[in-house]
Formats: sequence, C-alpha cells, structure tokens
Amino acid sequence: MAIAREAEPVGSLREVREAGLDREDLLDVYRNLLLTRGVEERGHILYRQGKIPGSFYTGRGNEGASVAVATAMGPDDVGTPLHRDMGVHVVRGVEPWRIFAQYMGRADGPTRGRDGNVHMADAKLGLIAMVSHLPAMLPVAVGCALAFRIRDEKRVAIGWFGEGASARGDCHEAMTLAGVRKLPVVFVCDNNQWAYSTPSHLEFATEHVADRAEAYGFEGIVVDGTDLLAVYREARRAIEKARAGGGPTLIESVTLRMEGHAVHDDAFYVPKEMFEKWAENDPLERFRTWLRQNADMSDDEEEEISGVVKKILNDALKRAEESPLPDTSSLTEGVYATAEDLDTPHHK
Amino acid sequence: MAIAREAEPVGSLREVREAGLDREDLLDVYRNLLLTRGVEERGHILYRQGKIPGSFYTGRGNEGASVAVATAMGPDDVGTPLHRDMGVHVVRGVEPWRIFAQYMGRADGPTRGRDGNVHMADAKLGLIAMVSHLPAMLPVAVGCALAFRIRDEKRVAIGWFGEGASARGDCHEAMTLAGVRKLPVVFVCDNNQWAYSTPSHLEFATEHVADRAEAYGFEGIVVDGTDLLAVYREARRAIEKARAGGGPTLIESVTLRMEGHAVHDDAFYVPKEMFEKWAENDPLERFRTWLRQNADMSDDEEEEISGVVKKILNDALKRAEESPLPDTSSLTEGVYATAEDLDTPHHK
Amino acid sequence: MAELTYLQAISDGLRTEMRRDKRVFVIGEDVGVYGGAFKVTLGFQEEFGHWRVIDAPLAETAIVGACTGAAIMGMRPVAEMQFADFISCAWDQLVTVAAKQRYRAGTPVPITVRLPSGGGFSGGPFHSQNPESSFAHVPGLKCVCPATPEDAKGLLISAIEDPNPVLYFEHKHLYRRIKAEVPEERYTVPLGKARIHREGDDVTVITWGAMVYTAAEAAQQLEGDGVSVEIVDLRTVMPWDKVAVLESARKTSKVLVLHEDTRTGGFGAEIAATIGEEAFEDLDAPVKRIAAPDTPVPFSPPLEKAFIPQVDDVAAGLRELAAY
Amino acid sequence: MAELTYLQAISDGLRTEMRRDKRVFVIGEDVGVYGGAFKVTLGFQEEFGHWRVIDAPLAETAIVGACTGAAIMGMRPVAEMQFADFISCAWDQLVTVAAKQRYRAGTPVPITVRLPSGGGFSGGPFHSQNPESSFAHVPGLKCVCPATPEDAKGLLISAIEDPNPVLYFEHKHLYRRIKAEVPEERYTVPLGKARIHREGDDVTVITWGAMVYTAAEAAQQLEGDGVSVEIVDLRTVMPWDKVAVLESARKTSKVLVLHEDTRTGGFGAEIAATIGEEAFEDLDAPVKRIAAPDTPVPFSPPLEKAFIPQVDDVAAGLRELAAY
Ligand SMILES: Cc1ncc(C[n+]2csc(CCOP(=O)(O)OP(=O)(O)O)c2C)c(N)n1
Ligand SMILES: Cc1ncc(C[n+]2csc(CCOP(=O)(O)OP(=O)(O)O)c2C)c(N)n1
Ligand SMILES: [Mg+2]
Ligand SMILES: [Mg+2]
Repeated sequence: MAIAREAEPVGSLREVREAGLDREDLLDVYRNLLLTRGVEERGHILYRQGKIPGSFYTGRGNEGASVAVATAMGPDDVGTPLHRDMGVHVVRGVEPWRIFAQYMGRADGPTRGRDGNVHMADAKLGLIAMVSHLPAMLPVAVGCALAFRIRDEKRVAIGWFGEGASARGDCHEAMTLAGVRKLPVVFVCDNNQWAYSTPSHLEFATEHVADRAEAYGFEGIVVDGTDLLAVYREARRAIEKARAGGGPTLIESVTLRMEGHAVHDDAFYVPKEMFEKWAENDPLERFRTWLRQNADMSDDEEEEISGVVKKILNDALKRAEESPLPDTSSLTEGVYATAEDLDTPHHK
Repeated sequence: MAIAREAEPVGSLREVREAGLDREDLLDVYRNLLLTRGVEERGHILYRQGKIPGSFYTGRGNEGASVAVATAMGPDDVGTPLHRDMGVHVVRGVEPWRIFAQYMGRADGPTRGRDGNVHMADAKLGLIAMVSHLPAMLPVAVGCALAFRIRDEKRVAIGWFGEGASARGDCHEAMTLAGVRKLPVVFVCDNNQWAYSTPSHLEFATEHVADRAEAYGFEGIVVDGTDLLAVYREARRAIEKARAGGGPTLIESVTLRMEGHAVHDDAFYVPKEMFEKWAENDPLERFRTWLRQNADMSDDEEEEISGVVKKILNDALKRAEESPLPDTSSLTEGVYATAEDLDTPHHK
Repeated sequence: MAELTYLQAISDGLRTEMRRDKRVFVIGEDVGVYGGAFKVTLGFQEEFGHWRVIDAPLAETAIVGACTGAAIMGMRPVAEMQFADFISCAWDQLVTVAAKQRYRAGTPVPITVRLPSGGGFSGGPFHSQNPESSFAHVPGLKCVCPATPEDAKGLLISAIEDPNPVLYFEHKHLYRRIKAEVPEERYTVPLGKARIHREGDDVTVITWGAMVYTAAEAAQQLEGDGVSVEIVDLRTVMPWDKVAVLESARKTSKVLVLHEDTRTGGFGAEIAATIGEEAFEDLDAPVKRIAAPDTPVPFSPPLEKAFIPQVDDVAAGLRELAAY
Repeated sequence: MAELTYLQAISDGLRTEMRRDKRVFVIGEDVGVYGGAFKVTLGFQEEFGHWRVIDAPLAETAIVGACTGAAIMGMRPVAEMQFADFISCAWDQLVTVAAKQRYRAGTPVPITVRLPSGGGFSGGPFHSQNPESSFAHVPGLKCVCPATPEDAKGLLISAIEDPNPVLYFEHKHLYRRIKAEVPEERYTVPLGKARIHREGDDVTVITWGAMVYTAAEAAQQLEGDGVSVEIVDLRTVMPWDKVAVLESARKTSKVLVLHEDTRTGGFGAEIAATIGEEAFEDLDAPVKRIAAPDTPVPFSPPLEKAFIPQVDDVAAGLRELAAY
C-alpha cells in the first residue's frame, strides 16, 4: 500500500496549458529533450573514440523527467542536479560545447578540467555542481532553501537524488531539517529502479521512496518519469506550493535506467524483459507522439527542430575539440577562494 | 494522525502473567526499579559532593521503561543502552559499586576510568558501551542482529535512541539496513520530549517518531513510558517477533525528562506545568501502586525490598570509594587489542 | 577596551559581525533558546530573531550541508558544533563538498564552523578532542585556533569574512579562565599570521590554543635556568605561518613543537618536518615534539592529566633542548 | 605458485580466509551479484551464499557500523567501500566507535575495511584519493597499503585476522598492472613490518602503495648517475616500521619520503619528523618530502599527471639529495 499519492498521466493540451505551458513552450521542451539525449549520445561516441578520459555516465530513460523538472523551475530557483539529470543543465542553458569540453577534460568545461562527467554546474544559471558522494547535495539544496527563507525570498531549491542514495543519512537529515522548518525545497527522486547493480528492495523496504515523505511531515508523490508532462505538472505544483510557503514535497519519478550504470557496465543483472517493457515507454518517443497527437506538431516543425539540434551538437563538438587541455601551471590555483570570488550573482 | 499503533495500558495481574512475568518476577522488577533510581540519586549526591569529575546525567522519568525493556530481553540478547537507560545495566546485572566507580573515574569501573558517566557496559552481560555521538550505536546494534541472522541464532539486539537523535543519519541508515534485511533488532526510542533544550517539533515533523517505522518497512508502536508493564509487554512482543524471524519493530516510549539535560542544566525552557503533569506519572510510584493494588505487595515486602536496595547502595558506595584511581602507568595500554582479547564470550 | 573572558570575546565577535552584516546567521543545536551549550549565543535569539539564530535538529550533516547551500546563496553562515568532537558527523560534508567546491566548480563556500574543543575538565573521550590536525590536511579548509581573547574576537570576524570554509576551534579550557582587554570596536586578525607570544633567544616553542599558556608557564620556569624561550602562537593552523616559524627557528636554532592533539600524524609533524626540511642547516638540535600520547582522551583526572601535556613536561623538553 | 595480478591476489586472500573461517563475511555495495565494482568478489556469492556476501544498501555508515556490531558478536566482517573516497561517509563510525571501543570499554572490534584507492586513470576528485593519512592519525585504527601481489594477499589475511579495525587500502592503479608469483596456500604478512624493495647505499626512499614502483623506476634512472638508492616499502602505514626506517636512514644518511596523498599534514610529515627527531645526528641532508600538491585530485590527464608524483619528480629529488 503506497502512502504517497500516485499522479495521473497527462492528457490534453488544455490540461497542459493550465499547467503553464503553451504550444511554443512545448516545442522548446521538445528541443531541449532532443538536445539532452543528443548530448549524451554524442558523449558516448566521444567516449568510444577514446576522447573522454575516465568513465562515462548517461541518464538514458531519464531525459524527460530531468527536462520536465527544470522546465517547471522559475528563473531564480536553484538546484543540485545529479548524474542522470543532463536535462537540467540543458534547460537552464548550459552551452552544449561546454559540456563536451567538460567530458573531455578541456580548459573550457565548467570545471576547467578539474572534474569530469556531469560533475559540473554553472552557478550563474542557478545550479550547484554535484559531488560524487550521494546524496550529499541534498543538505546543500536544503541550505539554499534556508537562505531563501531567512531572506524571505520567493525562491525554491530543487534537490535531486537516486532511489539508491535514499538509503544514506544525508537524505534523512536533509528531509528532517526541511520538514521541521517547512523550507521551500522540492526533493526529486530519480527512481530508475537500480543503484548500480542493486535493486530497490535492497535499498528500501517500502514500495516507493515517496512513501517516506509523510515521515518527514510533507507530501510524497509518485509519478511516471517517462511521462514528461505529468512530471512537469507535479514539479510545477510542488515548486509553486513551496514558493507559497507550503513547505517541501518529495516527488518520486519512476523510470528505468536504460543503460548500464556507466559505460563499462553491460547491466547483465537487469532482466531483459524489464528493458523491453520500458523501451516501449521511451520518454522522448512518448513526448514526440503526444506532441503530434495533441499539439499538431507537423513534419516540418519536427524536422526543423531536429535540424537545429543537430547543428548545435555538431558545432558544439567542434568547438569543444578546439578547447585546449588545461595548462598544468594552473594546477594549484584556486584551492582557496579570494574575496573577489564572492562577487557572484548568488552572493550579492 | 499517528501511523504507529498506540499501545494500551496494562491492567490486571493475569494479563501480566500472560506477558511472561509471575509475582516473583514483578517483585524483582520492583527491586531493579528502586535500584536504578537509587543509583542515579546516589550518583547525584556524589556529584554534589565533588566526587564525580566532569558532568553527570540521569534518566529520571525513564527508569520504568529502561527496566521494562531489559526485563523483556532474553539472556542471550544484546543491546546498546544510552545515557537515560541505567535500568538496562541494573537489570542485566552490572554491580552497582562498579557503576559508582565508573562515575568517579576509578580503576574498577567498567571502563577503568577511561570513560565517564553511563559510557560503559559489561560485554559479558550482552551490553555494548555507548559512545557520546548519538545515535551511532544504532548501526552497531543492527550489526549484532546481522551476526545473529548470518549464524541463524535465535537472538535479538536492542538499540536505544532518543527522539532528538532520531534526526541523525545513523538512525536512518540503521533502520534502512534492518528493514531491507528483516534483521532481529528492536529499536527503542526514549522519547522524553526534549533533546537538551530542543523540543520535538524542531527535531521531527511527525507526531511520533514511531510514525516513521512504516517508512522502513516495519511496525511502529507508541507506548506510555511511565507504564512499566505496558512497555514490558510491547518490548517482549517485539523481541519475540524479531526472534521468530518477523524483523524489526520500533517502539517509542514516551516520558518526560524529569531533570535537566545534565546536572548543570535547570531546564528553564521546560514549561513548569509539563513537569507537574508528568510528576503525577512517576514510573516508580505508578508501578509501586500497581503492585499494591494488583499483586498484593505488602508493607513488609515493600520494606524488605527497600532495605535490600539501600544496603546494596550503601555497600556499593563504600566499595566504589575504596577503588583506587587508575594508575597513570596504564595510560597508553590497550589502544589496540591483542589476539587474546578476542577470547570473550561473544567472540567464540 | 573592556576586560572580557575568551568566551565573551567570541560572543562579542559574533554579535559584532551579526549586527554589521545581515547575511551572517547562526545555526546549531540549542543555540537559540538555550544560548548554546556554553552560552556563547546567549541572548542572540532575542536580538536577531529565530531565523538568524536557528535551533537545528540533532543533525550535524544537515547543519554543515545547509550552511554550504546557504553560503552559496550568499549568506555567511556560522555553525556551532555542541562539542568539536561531533564534527566527525559532518566530516563528509566538509571534506567532500565544502572543501572542494571552489577548486572544482569555482564556487566559494564561505562558512564558519565553531568548534568548542580541548580537554582539561574530565570531558572524556568524546568531549575533549582537538581535531584540527585532521582538517588541516584537507586542501580547501582553513583551521583557526585562537589562544587569547583579543585573537578570539578578531579571528572569528576574519573567519566569517573569509570566503572559504573555516573551522574555528575555540578551546573550552580557556573559555572562562582567560581574561584580557579586548577592543570594543570591530577589528580583524588576519588568518595565517602567527603571533610572538613571548620573545626569547635560546629555544623556540611553536604551539597554539591552550598550550600557549602551558608553554608560557614552562618558559617562566626556564628563566630560572637562564634559558630564554621564544613562544610562537600559530593562531591559525591552516594556513600556518611558515615564515614566522622558520624565522624563529633560525633565530634560536632549537625548536619544540607542542600540541594537545595526539602525537602521531598530528599537525606538529608537518611543522617539524618543514623546519627539518627548510631550516636544516640552522638547527642545533633535533626538532622535538611534545603532544598527547596516541590514545583516546581519558576521563579520570589522573589519566587526563597524564594525557594532556603539562607544564613540567614542556619544561623538561625545553631543558633537554637547551642542553643539547 | 601461480602468477596473479594484484587484484587477483586480493580476491585469493579473501577467498582463502572465507573458506578457512566461517566468521568472515563480506558486505558492501554491489559486492554480491555484481562481484564488486572492481570484481574482487566475483563468484563469491555463488560460493558463500548471500548471507556471507551481502549486497548492502548505499549506506556507508550502516555498513561500517554493522560490521562493528557483528565483529563484537564474534564475526570477522570485511566491508568493501566502492571507492576509498566514500569512506568519508563512515568517518564517524570508524573514529568514534570502532577506533575507541577497545581502549574505553575493552571491547575489540576486529573489522577490515577494503578501500580501492589512488589515482592515475582520470577518476577525478572523488575516485582517486588516498585517505590513509587521515586515519593513521586516529589511535586505534590500523592502515595497510600493500604494493605487491604477495603482500596484497598476506596483508589482507593479517588484516582480517587482526583483532582491531584495519583499513586496507588497495591501490586501483596496481589492480591489473602488477602481476607476480603468489603462493597458493594461506600465509600472513605481519602488520607493522616494512620490506626493503630495493637495497642501496646512498639515498633512502620511504614510500608505500603505487609509489613503490615510481620510486623503483626513479632509482633505476639514478643507477646511471652512480647513485645507489634504497627503497623501503612501508607496507603498513599504521603501525609503521620505525625501526626499519631509522635503520635505512642511518645507513644512507639521506632520506626522501614519497607519497601519493597530498603533502601538508600527510603521513610523510610524521615519518620525516620522526627521522629528524631520532636520527638527527645521522643525517647528511634534510629529509625531503615528495607528495601530491595540496589540491583535490584533478580529472583532466595533464593536470592529474602534474598532481601525482612522477618518476622524473622523484629522480630529480633523489639527485638533489645525492648532491647535497
Ligand atoms: C556515498 C556514496 N557511496 C557510493 C557511491 C558509488 N556509487 C555511484 S552511483 C551508485 C549507485 C547510485 O544509485 P542511485 O542513487 O539509485 O542513482 P542512479 O545511479 O541509479 O541514478 C553508487 C553506489 C557514491 N557515489 N556515493
Ligand atoms: C552527534 C551528536 N551531536 C550532539 C550531541 C550532544 N548532545 C548530547 S545529548 C543531546 C540531546 C539528545 O537528545 P535525545 O536524543 O532526545 O536524548 P535525551 O538526552 O533527551 O535522552 C545532544 C545534542 C551528541 N551527543 N551527539
Ligand atoms: Mg537508481
Ligand atoms: Mg530526548
């Protein structure tokens, strides 16, 4: 018996309009969705070409949910996206060439080659770079919300986490603090059913992670993470609730991690039928079909968007490959911040 | 709305017999209860006499609950009692003189003067010494249960924690692991309504800590911690359930911390009426009255037991004061264990 | 100037900064209604309200992590650990998130964590530790260890103002024992600059925190022997003032490094190793370390006394060096 | 004898001990079905069942804390961290509970924590660290850092057998790169005994883990210059073999301490300080340290290469010492 509310799928264009997206917005969302998948697919190719050092992770299957939540955020809202949330970076406006530069350890990546993978963020866009340690960014997201509360600003923080990482103490402490102080934060659980090779029933003993929300004094919602519009609606609702002083919400977005944990992992432990079943619910395909059926997206429109995305990606790859590797003379710079560093948009 | 089950008070002698205690046992329980309070009252005097270095903590108000849970434990069960659980040490058979020696930092205390207060335990009696860091002993208790499960032993581990400490990650991780593996562990929350000066509503956002149990896949029970027999019944039930393979239970025993956090704290922040109200439910007085009304405890019996307890305490104080301070030559001994140290009852 | 205890100077520094800068807020267990376990923030909630003096849940990871988030949003959080020992529960947030964010992502994390630390009153293994060495090893963190009331105030203001995560170790044994004149106005004491607590010519003691006073008493003893002892109070362990240390080492050619934390792998090793490496030709004796032995901090008074370096231990070490 | 990689030797040691001693069990993230992130426990769950090879929740505090409890109940738990870096999430359980329980309460805590550590493959700031120095400072913990397949097996068995909490740092960069003959039977290599990796007369290198090979290549280079380098592989950083180190220091009179962890407050400082203190009269040059600079471990190959001490850096350091 789930304690959390199970969200309905989204139906008509009208419903979506009510939730705040007009047709133009929807085509933008589609573009971001394509771009998100494209960035990761191209990244994968780069990896196979030996151009990406270290390992390589993607959020395949989670593109819709990550794009949806980011689309629901307000311009001054902030968030701490994780390794399956490329869509958040894309929607907030990180330039794809900088993501490729990041992947390849180049000087123009957001971390200037100091960190790899999706361990990056552009603070100017309201994002905070994740650390590997999961889910250590949740207390940080709660701290952002605390700052908003102290200053009485109508801003919201979003903290992402995986269903596996929900087992860690950081998750509990973050939700506890957010709950007792009714802070404007939305917790988004990317429940892709596997934590590396570990299935959910070894990570938590309830049916849903969102069933826990009540234990922290706020609402839990389970939503189909392949249904972009349903995720958008729930995220929007939760964000506006938080903005209005209604406190935190825990949204659990259920998907399947459609690839291995990282590029080296063939996911032999995931039953084949599971992949087959979830492949039928590809979030991109699902949203595309919805747009054609409900928003009359035409062949021309579709082609134009794909064309634009392809061009962005091609240009981005080229520009990223032109970015130099970091100069070793920079190695020891900036371990400590200087007073001038505080002159960022957030610190004002 | 509480999700946890609220336990009924205990009524008749017959009911108690069914729960496993005969009249003899009940008089023993009374003796242990008197002894528990006596140890702490005498400790308090010692402190005021300047004989106890550092600080001094008591579990006033929690004597009944701690005695009850320990009484419900089987001889091979183990536990990690905390700073309000003196009753556990007393019931398991720690000699009071050693407790006084511990308080005073003498060589014959269970920690030989290396630690103070209730930071002690006798491993031979199935207890593990607490650390200050709360609730770091919960994962340890779960580990005991894990060992029992691996070896297929019908033993149970009890992990105590305060309602304040329930906010920490250790609590969450311990319960998560116990829940997914259905380990034979009983979590006992001493909810005395204050964590130092912090009231519960700033520690957790539900009505009861036990409301969280469901989030970990097991049952939560709220019991009046001043009702020794009700706590006993619930603890017994939970322990036997765990022993039978039924997995963990979270018992929340509600009391009021009847003194300051420690001896230096006058608890000005606790409303006076709260103390007055809870003083009416003193667990010792309540159990004594019950014994007189339901088990025909006579004046003679009562006097005899008080006499025995008084003598134990007097002798204990004397013996403890005779115990020497530790020799400084022992300072650096035993930071590391030797192979022989593993020759303890538990390690066999 | 008013005479303040070390503890009052800390309160004063914190209050000064909170009055001056609305971005500064305090969060910790029992810091509000109760005024903190040691009453450093007594009366603060009345003055600044309960959103700037926040009674946190018993959750150190949440406290430090939330400070990090709030700092990135432009606040200047000051977290209080009830005892320094409990910072172990926020270790990951400090070393993984706060310490590395600037280097990796360019995001500064200006947080201050106040840590009542040190022994000397039978606090036992979990209320007496001096964990500064562990943090000083982590690139990205700063560690401040004031010894005097004046430094306590000035260094706290610097810590809050500093754009990095700063651990501010306040020694509990100095709280009420040490009193001195402290300027009433706002002032800062720079991080990374040592202070010559006492000038001398024959032997140098490098130390910080409560041990400054132990060293001073020992130096007094040595005066009788005609040995002149210089005491360098590091004030901040990270960054540490290598220049001042090497200068004094070169002047006296004999150095004792003294700290209350345990010996092996303690920060004294870094100082001794650096002196050995950079002032090798100037040394007339081996750099000697005096520190607590490698055990947990014991509770019982005689054990604790044997554990914490005492004046006589230091005096003996100084004599040995003087005679070398 | 069979030729095994360093990684296979670890598996072999663990399997050997699990076959011999029913009390030994393994717990960690993905150690069961998946065989661990590095496949050290591949096939273990089939052989030992899922109650002796336990796929844990993503919860390092629970993993280490549960090991402590199980150990006190007589088991011999072996925890695997997926990467050494994640041990920061169990810091409190190790330093507060496991490390101090024997001293305080007389209760031994015989647990082993396996920590795949070290850099060299663009793992970035959170998959490359060498956190042994932090733990070596905590009384009550032991730290093992094998360099060879033979030691990897023998030291792992010793760690499991040891009645104390032992952190076993296995260097990921050696996993598949280093192969050697390893005895098939069970054997132990004692904790606390260094190994002379290479004998020499002119300069000593004290090091451990992957740096042993870096030192060896540098020593090779120095042969051309007619400088004979002795390499002491510490094998265990805590306890560390002071006797062997001082002996070699006295023999060559010139010492280089080398480690992959960052410099300031790294364990090299302890070694250098001790040599400076106890072999002062025997030294013909300052004890030199070479270590990573004080930054997080950078991801991009050129930065990482500049971060991790390289053969040429070590050779240059050795030349400098030889010429002193
Ligand atoms: C504290 C911590 N321990 C271990 C890891 C190693 N690790 C990386 S991802 C992962 C699985 C995460 O699962 P989940 O939270 O479900 O996120 P997903 O990768 O499935 O999106 C693990 C164990 C980590 N990153 N952090
Ligand atoms: C991790 C940690 N942080 C802070 C403390 C300091 N401290 C000691 S007791 C206490 C309050 C504990 O409250 P609760 O868990 O309700 O137990 P109670 O003392 O009320 O029985 C605090 C904050 C501690 N012991 N451990
Ligand atoms: Mg997952
Ligand atoms: Mg309480």
